[in-house]
Amino acid sequence: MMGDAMAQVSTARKLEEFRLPNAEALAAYREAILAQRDPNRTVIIVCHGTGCLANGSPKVAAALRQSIAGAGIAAPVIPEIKTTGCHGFCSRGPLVILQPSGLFYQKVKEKDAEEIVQTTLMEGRPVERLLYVDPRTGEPIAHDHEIPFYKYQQRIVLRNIGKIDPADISDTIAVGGYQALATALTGMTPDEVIAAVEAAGLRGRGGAGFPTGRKWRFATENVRKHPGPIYVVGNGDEGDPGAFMDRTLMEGDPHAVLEGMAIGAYALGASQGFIYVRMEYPVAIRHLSLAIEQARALGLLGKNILGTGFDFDIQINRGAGAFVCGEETALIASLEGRVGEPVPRPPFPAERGLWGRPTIINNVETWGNVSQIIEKGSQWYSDLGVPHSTGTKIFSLVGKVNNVGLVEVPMGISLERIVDEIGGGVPGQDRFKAVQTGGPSGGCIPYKLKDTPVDFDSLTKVGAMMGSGGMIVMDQRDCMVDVARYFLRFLEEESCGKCLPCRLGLKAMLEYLDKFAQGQGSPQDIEELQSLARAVKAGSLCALGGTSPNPILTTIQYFRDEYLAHVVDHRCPAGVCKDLITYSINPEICNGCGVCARNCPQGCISGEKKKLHTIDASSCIRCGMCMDECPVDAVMVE
Amino acid sequence: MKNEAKIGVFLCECGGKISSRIDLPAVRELLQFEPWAHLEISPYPCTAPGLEAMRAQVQEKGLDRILVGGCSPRAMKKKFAAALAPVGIEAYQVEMVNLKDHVAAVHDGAPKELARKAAALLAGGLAGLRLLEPYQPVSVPFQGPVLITGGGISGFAAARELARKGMESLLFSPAQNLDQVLDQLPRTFPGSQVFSGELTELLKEVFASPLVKVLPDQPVEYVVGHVGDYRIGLRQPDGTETEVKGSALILALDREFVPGDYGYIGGGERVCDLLELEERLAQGEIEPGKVVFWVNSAAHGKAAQEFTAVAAWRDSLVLARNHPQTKPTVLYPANITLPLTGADLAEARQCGVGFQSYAPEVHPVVQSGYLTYFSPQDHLEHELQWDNLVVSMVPGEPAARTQELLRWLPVYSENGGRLRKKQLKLKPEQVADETIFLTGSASELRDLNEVLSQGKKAARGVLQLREKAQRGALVSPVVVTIDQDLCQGCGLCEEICPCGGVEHVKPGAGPVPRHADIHLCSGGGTCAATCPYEAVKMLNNTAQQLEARIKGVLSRMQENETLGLICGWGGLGAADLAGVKGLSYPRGVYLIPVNCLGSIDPAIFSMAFVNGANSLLLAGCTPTASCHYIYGVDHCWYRVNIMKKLLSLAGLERRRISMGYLDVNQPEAFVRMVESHLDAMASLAPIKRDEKIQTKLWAIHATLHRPRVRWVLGTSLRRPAEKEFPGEQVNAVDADETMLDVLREEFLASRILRAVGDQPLSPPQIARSMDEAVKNISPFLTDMAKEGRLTIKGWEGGYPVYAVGKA
Amino acid sequence: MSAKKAKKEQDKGLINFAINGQSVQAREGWTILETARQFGVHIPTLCFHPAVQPIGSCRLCVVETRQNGQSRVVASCITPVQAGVEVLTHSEEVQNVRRWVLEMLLANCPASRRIRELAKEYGVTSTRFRVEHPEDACPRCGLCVRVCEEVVGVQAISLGNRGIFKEVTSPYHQHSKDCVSCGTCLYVCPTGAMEQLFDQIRG
Amino acid sequence: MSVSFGEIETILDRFPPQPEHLISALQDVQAKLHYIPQAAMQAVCEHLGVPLSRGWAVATFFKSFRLEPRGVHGIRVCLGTACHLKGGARLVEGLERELKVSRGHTTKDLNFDLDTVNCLGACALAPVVVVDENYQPNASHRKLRKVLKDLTKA
Repeated sequence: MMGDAMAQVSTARKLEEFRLPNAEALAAYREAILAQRDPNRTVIIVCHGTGCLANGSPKVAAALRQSIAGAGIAAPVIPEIKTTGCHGFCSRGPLVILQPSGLFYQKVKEKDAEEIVQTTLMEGRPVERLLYVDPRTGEPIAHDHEIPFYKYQQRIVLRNIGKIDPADISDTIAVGGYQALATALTGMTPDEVIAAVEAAGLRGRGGAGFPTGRKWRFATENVRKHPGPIYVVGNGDEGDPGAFMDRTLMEGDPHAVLEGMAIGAYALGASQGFIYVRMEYPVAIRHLSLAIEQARALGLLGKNILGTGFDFDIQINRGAGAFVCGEETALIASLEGRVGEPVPRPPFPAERGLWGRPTIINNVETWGNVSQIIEKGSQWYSDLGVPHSTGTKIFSLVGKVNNVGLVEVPMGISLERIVDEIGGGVPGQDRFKAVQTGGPSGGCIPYKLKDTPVDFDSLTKVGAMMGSGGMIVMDQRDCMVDVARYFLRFLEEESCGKCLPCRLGLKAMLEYLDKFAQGQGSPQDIEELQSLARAVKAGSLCALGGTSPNPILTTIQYFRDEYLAHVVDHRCPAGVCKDLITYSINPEICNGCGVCARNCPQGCISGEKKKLHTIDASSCIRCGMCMDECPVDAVMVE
Repeated sequence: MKNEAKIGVFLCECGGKISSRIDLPAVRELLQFEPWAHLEISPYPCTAPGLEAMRAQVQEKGLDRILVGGCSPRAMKKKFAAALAPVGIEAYQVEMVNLKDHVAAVHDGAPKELARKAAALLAGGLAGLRLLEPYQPVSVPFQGPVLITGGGISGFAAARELARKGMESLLFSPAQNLDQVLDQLPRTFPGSQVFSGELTELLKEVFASPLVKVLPDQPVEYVVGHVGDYRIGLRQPDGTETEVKGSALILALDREFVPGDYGYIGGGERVCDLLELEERLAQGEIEPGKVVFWVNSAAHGKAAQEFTAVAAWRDSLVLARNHPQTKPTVLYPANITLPLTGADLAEARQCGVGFQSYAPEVHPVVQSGYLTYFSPQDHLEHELQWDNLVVSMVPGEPAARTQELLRWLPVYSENGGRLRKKQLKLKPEQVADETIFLTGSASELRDLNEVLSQGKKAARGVLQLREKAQRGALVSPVVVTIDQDLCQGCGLCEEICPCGGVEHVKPGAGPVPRHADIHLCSGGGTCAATCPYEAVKMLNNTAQQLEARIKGVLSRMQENETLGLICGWGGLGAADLAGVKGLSYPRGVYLIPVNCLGSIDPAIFSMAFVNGANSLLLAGCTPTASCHYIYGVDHCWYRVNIMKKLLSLAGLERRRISMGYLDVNQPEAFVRMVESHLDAMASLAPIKRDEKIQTKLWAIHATLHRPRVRWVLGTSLRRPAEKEFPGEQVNAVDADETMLDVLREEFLASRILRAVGDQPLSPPQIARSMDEAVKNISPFLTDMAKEGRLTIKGWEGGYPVYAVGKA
Repeated sequence: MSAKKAKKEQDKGLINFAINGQSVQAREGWTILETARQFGVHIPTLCFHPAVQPIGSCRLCVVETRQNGQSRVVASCITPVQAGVEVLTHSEEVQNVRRWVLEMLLANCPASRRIRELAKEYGVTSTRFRVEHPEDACPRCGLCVRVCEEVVGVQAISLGNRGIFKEVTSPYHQHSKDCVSCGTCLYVCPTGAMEQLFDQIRG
Repeated sequence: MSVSFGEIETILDRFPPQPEHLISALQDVQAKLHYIPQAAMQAVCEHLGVPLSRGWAVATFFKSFRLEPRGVHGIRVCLGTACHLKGGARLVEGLERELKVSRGHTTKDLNFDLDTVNCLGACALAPVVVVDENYQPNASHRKLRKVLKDLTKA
């Protein structure tokens, strides 16, 4: 699956032969690769993102290879099978796409391979039953670019993902990878690069949205004041539950991150970079390592890059399981091999970071934007999105939404369009109840604010935040008290425990929420909780604590009535909070199959075969097993 | 640092914590005639503003000593030292008096009253500081090979590491080649075949290395010298003695495993122990049939059982792989923890190795072919069928060879045979770098892996020493000097030193002047307090400084008040904590901390009484168990008792000096101690300072300076509790009678000398001045005349007239 | 004192700002807390001890700083002075943080007399939160750990685990081989909690 | 345990003796031994020149480190937001009952580790459970019970 050249490179001992001596050589190399490739040759792309992998895409790829071999197609037109990173449309995996036509098959199984080969490759007809069907119109849609999920997206950072084989640098080069680096190294001064990033208005994609260019400028000034080394860091410690943009990027197009970092390093005068990857992302680590190895081999990393005398290398550090290490000072601590506890800022890392030296930490998605800015220019970039929030942003659209997956949209697009047009709306319901953005310390935006433009400032205005780009859609069956509780429990688990407002505050706030979830407490308690939340916000040492009250504050702000329902009427409208609900079996639906009875850990479900079963509420522990297992959804909760 | 002291005094208000209780301006008044060059009251001398001011004063007034009246030096001294280093003040030039915890926080009373006490303590500090002498750490040369002795396997790991880093070593080993080492390994590390592969690599490298010389380990005659220059005397087979020189010592000592007593087990030759099994394995002669490993011999402790369990596990793996028909099973007691992972278990399962735990409450029983055990899982008795039963080995005692070697080193063997390095619990700045490295399973039963990495670690330690020496940074923190002219080479100091801080001399070298091993010395100071000839001197907390400090405080104390000498660990810790906790006690006790009570010369006690003390209170760590210098507090205990004896000889109450023990975590106990001592003193009238009493006190003081007294004292410092004593040492209580006689004689002698000191006197006159009966003293007079301590100036009325002699 | 002030005025490099309206002068590198104390302004602390580096973990020393319209709540023990800034040591915002922290401490360090006294000073006499460990007195401020590392230099103890499970222990909860039982941790412990832990830590 | 002197050495030799490599070194040791025995921890700390107390602090602070022996099979239940909304919590509770072990621990027979993880980034498959690196998309009690049975049989 790797180009011949690469096959040698990654195994080559004397790498010098493959090093690209200068920018021209890079261009020539690209030409060579493209020349090898026949544009009309059918390429069967099998998505190998985690979603599709888990759904067995490797088997599909293997099966396709077999059937093709079996079909005995004539030599020149043998379709190439390419395994790529995540296409984003995870809920429909495994995905198989035929290029150049763009024919799009979803939920492909091993056994479908034969038919795809016969029908599509031999007879040139699409396999109808594998096509995506628009849930609204009921019409099948043949090509990916026609599918609403993709149609309304604008893929800048994700542009290559799904097209290239991340394990093969020649693929990346073929689509123009490292051109921007060459441009920067040969045609721009470091200062011009920084100026370009500033002019593009790029803001950090990690959450806070600090202007990247300004940060870089600040760092270079500090280096001028105190000469010495400076470091660049790619923050791939994507900890937010329900967010997987960074993982997809690192898995699907690792070179985009490396190139961005190299450009940044050139602008900042850094010669050493680090990428801090969450250890829950083994594939990302594998692909990044491979990419670094291959880039080194081609002399796109390491000493004297492209013969310009610029040295830069990157080392991968695996996170060890601490959400707080997404916070830059904590990340630095763990890069230095210490406990990942944040330290107060100022001094900011750009002033005093790794080993006391200026350090630029940007989210990997931010780095992913850099090469595009250099390639297409600041103007082009700043035209995307809205003023103050330029460019695009990747969101992981998950939860109660039809098209779960990864979407990249221009900033400023409205919440509703993302959920309804791209996400295809909420299954079984006409509207979402709330959308939670910004990860655990973000906020819940209610339906009535559906027109909120999704950009840094607007989201902050409504009490939520951009965060790293998690976007969790919730419907009527989701309890806001429970959601707030979930996020706080998460944060309590992840709090480093250094400062008291965070360590004790989270525990204390949870005490309130637990009370509410049990139907206890009083409206007065809600006020107290808000006051406590303010104290935690103001008093905490780092951003984790400082933003931890957001889930509470926003849910109280927009769903106070739901809180009151818990504490005053002692009921959970969404039917989630264990102590306030009862399970029962709907006599109309129950077919007496007895699955529930067999699965009930309490053995408190009775009923004869083929007859109505009933739940003995007195000994029910509300574990929900029966509801999860009931084949006909006869178990009700209220 | 110039000779005439320029002391800066900084009094801390501690944001009111001190200034609200102590009238600091009044303190300034009270101290106005003391020898300070600058005195200042500051809200917080310890914060940035205060430190800045301090530095400014040092530079402006050229201060060369700093006295801070604030809180505890244990917490704060380092910060002051660090802040003052830029202006040339070193740590030893900074002294602190804890006004907060020893006065402000613990006493109620008018701020003016507390000011008086504060002033007294500060005056003491000033007096001590004045006698401060410049202190230059000595850097130690370091060359020559590393001496690796003891014959333990870790020695090879050490040798390899050293060789790799280009450092020579002499490795003394019973095994002279690779095979010998591997043959002997099972005795010390049963179940280690698994490693033999890479161990072979290691050994090959060592035997091949030109930098490692492997020598037969001959019996050790002596080990002398110090880091950078050790010399080991070896007795050769032909009786001759050779000496090898080296820069550092690595003791690689492993513990041999010996067959446990399994005579009581039936089964005859089909029962064997691990060692035999491994021999058979080596020969490959394994009888067919089920093999059961039984981890028994609980008597030798869990560590040993776990060790053998792992060994059994490894052997069973080897067995199962090479002889599948043996279907080995390991039967281990349920109360030990097997350090195995799921992966290990999976591996064992694959090889078909069985694991079974038995409840140790019921001892398994061996019958022919069957082993009955009680299962903790189902509480049933089960039977394991066996054709070959393998039982544990047990750790043996350290070899006689080892004991011989240890005589010369600060290493001792605990009961149970485990070797321990004399570990003094001291702060890093008080101890120099480790220079004698003890590795191997002899100190702690360890897995071969760990022992090997221990060896490597030891080698690293040595390499660090070398590297430090090259930088000239190999220096000793605390230094005692031995005056070569005064030293008679009696060796008392060597005997009583807790840290091997006095160099050994070769056997039969005779009474040659001793040298301090400045590197091992950690400043316990009991040697200085003991030396009969007062040849040993501590730098920078000399007896003179303490004396001056005590005088300084005493001069400002009142008659009903008592002087408290507390050790820098238990005593001071408890006293400080009393302040932190805001406990309160009467202010009649004036605390002067010393590093260890063992460092207080007995003559200091008498000096205190001569200079007006009416009582002394000593508080140290709880004896032996928690004394940071092991026996320091015990040594002090007997010196205190000598003082008691002398007091009673002088007709004074023994309880005027009392000793107590405290743990650092016992502030309440400290308060009770002070209260009860002060109560007792309240019932005593102050010593009436007339001619007679003063003379007697002087005599006591003189007595305690007598080499004879100090020698007897120095040989009987040990607590009755102890069993064995080094060298000349004897049990204090056994020596008690002799001690008392010696004291009586010397006390009387001192009084006589004092009497004839001013003008020659005849026996009756002497007797009268001492109001003793003539017959009691005349025998002494003649003896002393013989010894030459008295001379006969002439005759008067048939009586000789004595004067002080030359001797 | 006044002489010293005068001398300071002469020197250059003075930073002027205000604490509770009172104008104060400081030098580069002083913290707000140090300056406040120098000028006799009281700010409560728990995890601060002059012997070691401040880490700003207890947040009792928080103050409100106002500068060109922006208001921030910062820990005064770690925040360097800044010219022209207006520092409020007892504003409503600040008090709200302190009171809640103290109330939570009452629930989490119920065994500490000194915490109770401190809380009383700020009118916090009872807690609304669950008391899980009545014997616990440790606020996990890490002073003991810092003093063991920075002053004693042995690093016998550390803050193990994290978040709500954070604890001061020796490695593996075994007696520490490094501990020299000097008791300096006892001396700096602001709540007396170390008195309970001490024996299990030292060998 | 079965890992020998040399193997630990080779791991450590990868790292220059500087404290900054503590985490990486521990990760590699754990990759080899599945957990970090005290002896190995000591070796690492000594090699890198960090005090044991710091090694211990780091190993207990970061959740990926295990100080007790690991089981044969690892079960990781995702509790990311998406999985939470789709009943991930109920799955863990179910497994806890099933295996009679609380999350973050290993069963008595050293057969299974039960861990939870905050989002595997496989939200489309929610609720997701990973058994020995195999993803179980849209996991349910019944599916999991079957998986466990197969594993115990093997």
